[in-house]
Amino acid sequence: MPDRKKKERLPVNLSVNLGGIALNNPVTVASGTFGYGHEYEEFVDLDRLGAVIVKGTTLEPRCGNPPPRIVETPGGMLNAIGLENPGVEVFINEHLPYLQQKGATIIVNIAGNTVEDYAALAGILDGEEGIAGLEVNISCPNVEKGGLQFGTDPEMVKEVVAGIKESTKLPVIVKLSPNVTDIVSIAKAAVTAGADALSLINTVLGMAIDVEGRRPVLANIFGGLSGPAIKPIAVRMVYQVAREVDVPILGMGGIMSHLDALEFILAGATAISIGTGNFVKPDIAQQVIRDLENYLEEHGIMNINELIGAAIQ
Amino acid sequence: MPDRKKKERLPVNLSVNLGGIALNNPVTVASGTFGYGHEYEEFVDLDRLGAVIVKGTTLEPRCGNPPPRIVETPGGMLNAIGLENPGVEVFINEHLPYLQQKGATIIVNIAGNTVEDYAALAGILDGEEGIAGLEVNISCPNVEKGGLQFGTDPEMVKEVVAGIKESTKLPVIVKLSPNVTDIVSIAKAAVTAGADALSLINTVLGMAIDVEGRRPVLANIFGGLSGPAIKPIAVRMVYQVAREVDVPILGMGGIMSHLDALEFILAGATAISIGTGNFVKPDIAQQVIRDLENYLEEHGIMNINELIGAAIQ
Amino acid sequence: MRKVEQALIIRHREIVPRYFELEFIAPDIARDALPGQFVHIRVTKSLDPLLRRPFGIYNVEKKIGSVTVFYKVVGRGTKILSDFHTAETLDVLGPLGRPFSIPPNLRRAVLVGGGVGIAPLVYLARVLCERKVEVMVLLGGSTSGFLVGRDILKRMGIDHMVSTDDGSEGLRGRVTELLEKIIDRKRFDYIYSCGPEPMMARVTEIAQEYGIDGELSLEEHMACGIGACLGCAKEVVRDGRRSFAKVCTDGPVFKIGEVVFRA
Amino acid sequence: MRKVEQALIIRHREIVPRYFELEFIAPDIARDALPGQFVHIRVTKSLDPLLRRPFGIYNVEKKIGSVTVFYKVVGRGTKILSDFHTAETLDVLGPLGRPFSIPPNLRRAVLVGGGVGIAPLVYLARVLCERKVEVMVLLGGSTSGFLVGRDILKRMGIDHMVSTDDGSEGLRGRVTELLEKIIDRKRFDYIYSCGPEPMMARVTEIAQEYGIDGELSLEEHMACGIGACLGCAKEVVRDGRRSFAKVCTDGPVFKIGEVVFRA
Ligand SMILES: Cc1cc2nc3c(=O)[nH]c(=O)nc-3n(C[C@H](O)[C@H](O)[C@H](O)COP(=O)(O)OP(=O)(O)OC[C@H]3O[C@@H](n4cnc5c(N)ncnc54)[C@H](O)[C@@H]3O)c2cc1C
Ligand SMILES: Cc1cc2nc3c(=O)[nH]c(=O)nc-3n(C[C@H](O)[C@H](O)[C@H](O)COP(=O)(O)OP(=O)(O)OC[C@H]3O[C@@H](n4cnc5c(N)ncnc54)[C@H](O)[C@@H]3O)c2cc1C
Ligand SMILES: Cc1cc2nc3c(=O)[nH]c(=O)nc-3n(C[C@H](O)[C@H](O)[C@H](O)COP(=O)(O)O)c2cc1C
Ligand SMILES: Cc1cc2nc3c(=O)[nH]c(=O)nc-3n(C[C@H](O)[C@H](O)[C@H](O)COP(=O)(O)O)c2cc1C
Ligand code: FES
Ligand code: FES
Repeated sequence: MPDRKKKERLPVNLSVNLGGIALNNPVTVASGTFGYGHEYEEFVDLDRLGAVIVKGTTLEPRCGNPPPRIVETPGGMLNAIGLENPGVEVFINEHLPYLQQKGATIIVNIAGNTVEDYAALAGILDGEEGIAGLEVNISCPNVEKGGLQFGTDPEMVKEVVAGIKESTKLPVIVKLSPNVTDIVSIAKAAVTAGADALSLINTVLGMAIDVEGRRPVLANIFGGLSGPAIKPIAVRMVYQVAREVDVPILGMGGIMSHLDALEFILAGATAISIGTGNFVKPDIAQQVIRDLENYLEEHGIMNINELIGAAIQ
Repeated sequence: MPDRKKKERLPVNLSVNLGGIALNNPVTVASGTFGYGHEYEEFVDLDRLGAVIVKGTTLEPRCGNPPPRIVETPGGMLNAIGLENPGVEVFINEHLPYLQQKGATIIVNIAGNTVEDYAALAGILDGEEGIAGLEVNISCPNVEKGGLQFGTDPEMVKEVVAGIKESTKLPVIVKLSPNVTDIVSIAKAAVTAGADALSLINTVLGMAIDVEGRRPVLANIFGGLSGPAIKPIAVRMVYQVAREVDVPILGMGGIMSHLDALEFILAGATAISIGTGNFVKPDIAQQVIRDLENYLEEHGIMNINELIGAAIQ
Repeated sequence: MRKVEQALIIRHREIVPRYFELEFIAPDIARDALPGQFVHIRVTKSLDPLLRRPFGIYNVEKKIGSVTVFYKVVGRGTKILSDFHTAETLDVLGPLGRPFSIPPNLRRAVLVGGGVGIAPLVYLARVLCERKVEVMVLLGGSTSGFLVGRDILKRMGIDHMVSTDDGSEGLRGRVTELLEKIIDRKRFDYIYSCGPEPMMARVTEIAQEYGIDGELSLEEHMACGIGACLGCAKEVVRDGRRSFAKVCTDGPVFKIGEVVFRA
Repeated sequence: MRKVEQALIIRHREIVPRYFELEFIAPDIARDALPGQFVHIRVTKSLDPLLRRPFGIYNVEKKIGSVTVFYKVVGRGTKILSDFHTAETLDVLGPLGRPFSIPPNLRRAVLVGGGVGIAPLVYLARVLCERKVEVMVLLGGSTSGFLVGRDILKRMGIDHMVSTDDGSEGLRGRVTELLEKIIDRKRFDYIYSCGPEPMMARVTEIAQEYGIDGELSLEEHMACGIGACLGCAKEVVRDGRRSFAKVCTDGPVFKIGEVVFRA
């Protein structure tokens, strides 16, 4: 159709490199909020996403915490899922093939109770095709054993990360807990031990009370706070860490729009994850990619890498 | 008027004791959000409040941080006021008399750069009439010197509190920072050093980026997050600390209604403070008192003390 | 196929105080919706309240592509929803969840509902009738005015009986007592139920006593509604083993006997 | 006295795209409001957006107890505000802030406004006229349609001149050029100004060059609006010393020369 002139647009470059993982664009979906991808197939083209980060995976199946597991809070929500998952074997056999077939860039989020668990998981996944990298959850506040400890003590962080690095050649992204006094020292410990990238933030420990019932709402008492409410905390931590470490950062916490994504990128994130936002708008990830692209075009920015950390003073 | 029968209501008892400070009711207004009281005189009867906690006061006047000092965030706001205040002398001469004359229960919030500053402030205020107690801000994240350090290190907390206790006979409430890995250890340190009560939480460290300007919104880069967004974090910390220490707790963080206040009380707070809520509804404190009273009546609870910590499991 | 639609509201009425009937145009959802499924509605563009709210599908008019829900105002989200006007649009995700199954040889079904729980049974009753199944709907409510769905059942000519807590209409007492009263005579093949958990627990006992199969529709707080967050877990027994099922995708409809009720 | 009023909206019109005139009944605020003061409006009952939004007072009808504001949709809060309908109520706090002062012997005043900054000058012009002060209002806008307040000034018979960036009406150029053009001839006693900071910086220069006193109305992000949070600090020079003033209670009106403008 020669009379339908397409507006001349210079192509903008959205691709980024997250510690050795090449992403088409910086928009990924956060672990635990996107299932294994197929849950969103009507809403998002999985191969269009920067990456799909799958639900936290453990060596053995876990049945998770008793209900109630979630509760809405102002501008956010608390969850205490308790790492329910079918275990790494079922993941590899039943969920991985689907994601591979869809052409998704796959990052597997792993969690364990011991240093050995993590190393074993990394070793098992190292052999699998189609996995672009690992995201290591050392910060899940909902598991009683391990979890919290790893993420809050620099020495433990080093041990876990070193163990994983020895067991895999895959790029390793270490996901940090925000529930610490000094996020920078934890970040540095992870990098010293060989982390190829850092992911922050995981959920903030919180709780809600059922006033009429006079008891905690969640069966687990405590849960992890996510959503827009935590965005200022997350942006702050990305900024603090980006100033001090050299590895790329995967930023997340309350992203609901491309402007939120840009806040993280300007604060120093190389890529971002959308979590709770997927629950509110199941097609949000693809929308954010489109909006980012438009934003860059309108502002004459040819390459998104120009913006990474541009707000750091 | 004999034909206008008043509905027979049993009087409910709202009075509580906050570490030696007798409060008519558990509803106080948070430091830094209520000025010196006179700002709200059209909206609230100051003598009806549990207490008025005045703006953070230092030995010398402070001019505070350059603007912009505040920015709205989802369900909350960031502030970096930088402890602007006219100093303790001006406070005593110009602001204290007004509060005394209004019959307010007065708690003075103090902040310093050194252990000696705090002790000196406590000593100066010890001599003044009409002051019911001190709230010690060891957690202001907006002051470069001191501030953050005190609130995050148990040993420093002990030193500061011990110094204050030696200088005053007034009840001392120590206000804790939420920006720590282990709030309970900080709380215990304060109690060991003689704290009569604990106040939690102060604001959570956060930041926002001006996307178009590609720089932090706040001139100070970082600010303190307050408002409903942080309520789940605050309730969690009150609950964790209430389980482990014996002194009463002044709970705050995002309270916008009597139901929010009850969440804190059920989680273990003896009294609560309303902060950011005052900006949204200048008459909120008095409304919360009325609503609490009605709630207790409707639920047949004769004494609010029955509810303190009732949700702790 | 599940879709997000910007649905135009064409009817929104307060039937009795705090009970609303809401009809909107959502052609894709209407086309695929089956009885027992639900829609997940975003009630505001604001970030507070943040999450969608789930509501069972009360009726569908395939010809005009409309979906109707029937809801009770119980909190902030439903209050905000009730303030929407005709001609405004609503962000609706659906149809979601496992529908009621209709056994191939089903002849006589009884539908037992309490309060707003009746909502999904109304659409089920209609579909069953269209499939020539003999249907009896038992409705329980607090008082005469609050018998959800009775008018629409009357209009569709579907058999129903009622109970009220205050005896203002029908049997004075619980809807499960009504079920016990008639179950012997009627020889139902299948029981469907939706309502408060104690009611469904009692329906389960009765069904098991009489050896009748059936299905229940459950509620649990939800975030995603599409099986991704694992937030809506409910304990179920399958093959004799206890596990957590997702109410949003494994349910909301479960087989009688699968669901673990706590006293 | 400052009050929180639940104000009934009696008029709400989009004058030109994104520019709205909003009139509401708030008798207590209307009674006490002085030119230069502002109202602080809560645009939602939701917790997001959380804070009130400040708007200068554009007009007051004391007889009916109404207050009018004139605003431009620039972000989320003003967008939500623009969706309110006549007959709905709005939570309004006011009147707030230090008003414009009117020097006792004032004879000839010039009011220099740009964009929506003109809003508070309209009410000031009206009050000055009522006090028999000779008033000249200089209005600057991007283009002919966007000259805020011109219609109301015409209606009230208040002298005014305009400039537009595109020359579609009046002088082509900045409103400060208009001021420079006429200031020599007119012998004004006092200058009032409100608008973008670069404009007010230039007004300051001109005023100082001609040795004329005057006042400016500033903006800063606000939380409380009543002097309690210290969030709205602006650098000022008083008695030769720099310090922070509160825009909400020390301002929004400041003396020309007090305000520190940054290039
Ligand atoms: C599959 C399903 C179908 C439903 N169908 C209907 C229906 O047809 N009609 C109807 O009136 N109600 C129905 N409900 C219940 C309805 O979703 C809740 O009443 C509604 O979400 C309450 O929201 P709120 O903001 O007014 O209440 P709030 O109590 O303020 O809500 C706070 C949070 O609790 C959740 N919540 C509150 N009550 C329930 C509940 N009973 N079940 C699940 N989550 C809840 C809300 O979604 C929200 O996340 C259904 C629930 C589910 C799970
Ligand atoms: C004393 C005073 C009088 C004002 N009078 C008028 C008026 O008559 N007409 C008019 O159109 N506008 C006026 N403004 C500006 C108006 O308050 C802002 O345009 C409005 O708050 C923007 O809100 P938003 O949510 O749409 O924008 P957003 O950008 O989404 O707002 C985000 C935050 O920034 C704040 N903000 C944004 N712009 C400004 C600004 N220029 N000044 C202060 N805070 C801002 C908001 O209040 C909010 O806290 C006045 C401001 C002040 C301080
Ligand atoms: C329901 C839910 C489940 C989650 N599960 C995991 C998980 O298994 N592993 C993990 O590392 N993070 C998990 N997270 C944390 C998210 O990946 C993300 O770090 C966090 O929610 C902040 O992003 P958001 O505010 O965009 O949701 C979970 C979050 C939610 C809400
Ligand atoms: C603008 C502002 C100023 C504050 N100033 C102080 C202060 O001077 N001293 C202090 O201890 N806390 C200060 N705070 C913290 C509050 O007292 C309170 O701990 C915090 O805001 C959480 O409560 P909220 O969510 O109800 O606001 C300030 C908070 C705000 C928003
Ligand atoms: S609501 Fe998310 S899995 Fe069911
Ligand atoms: S806005 Fe709070 S002091 Fe000015």
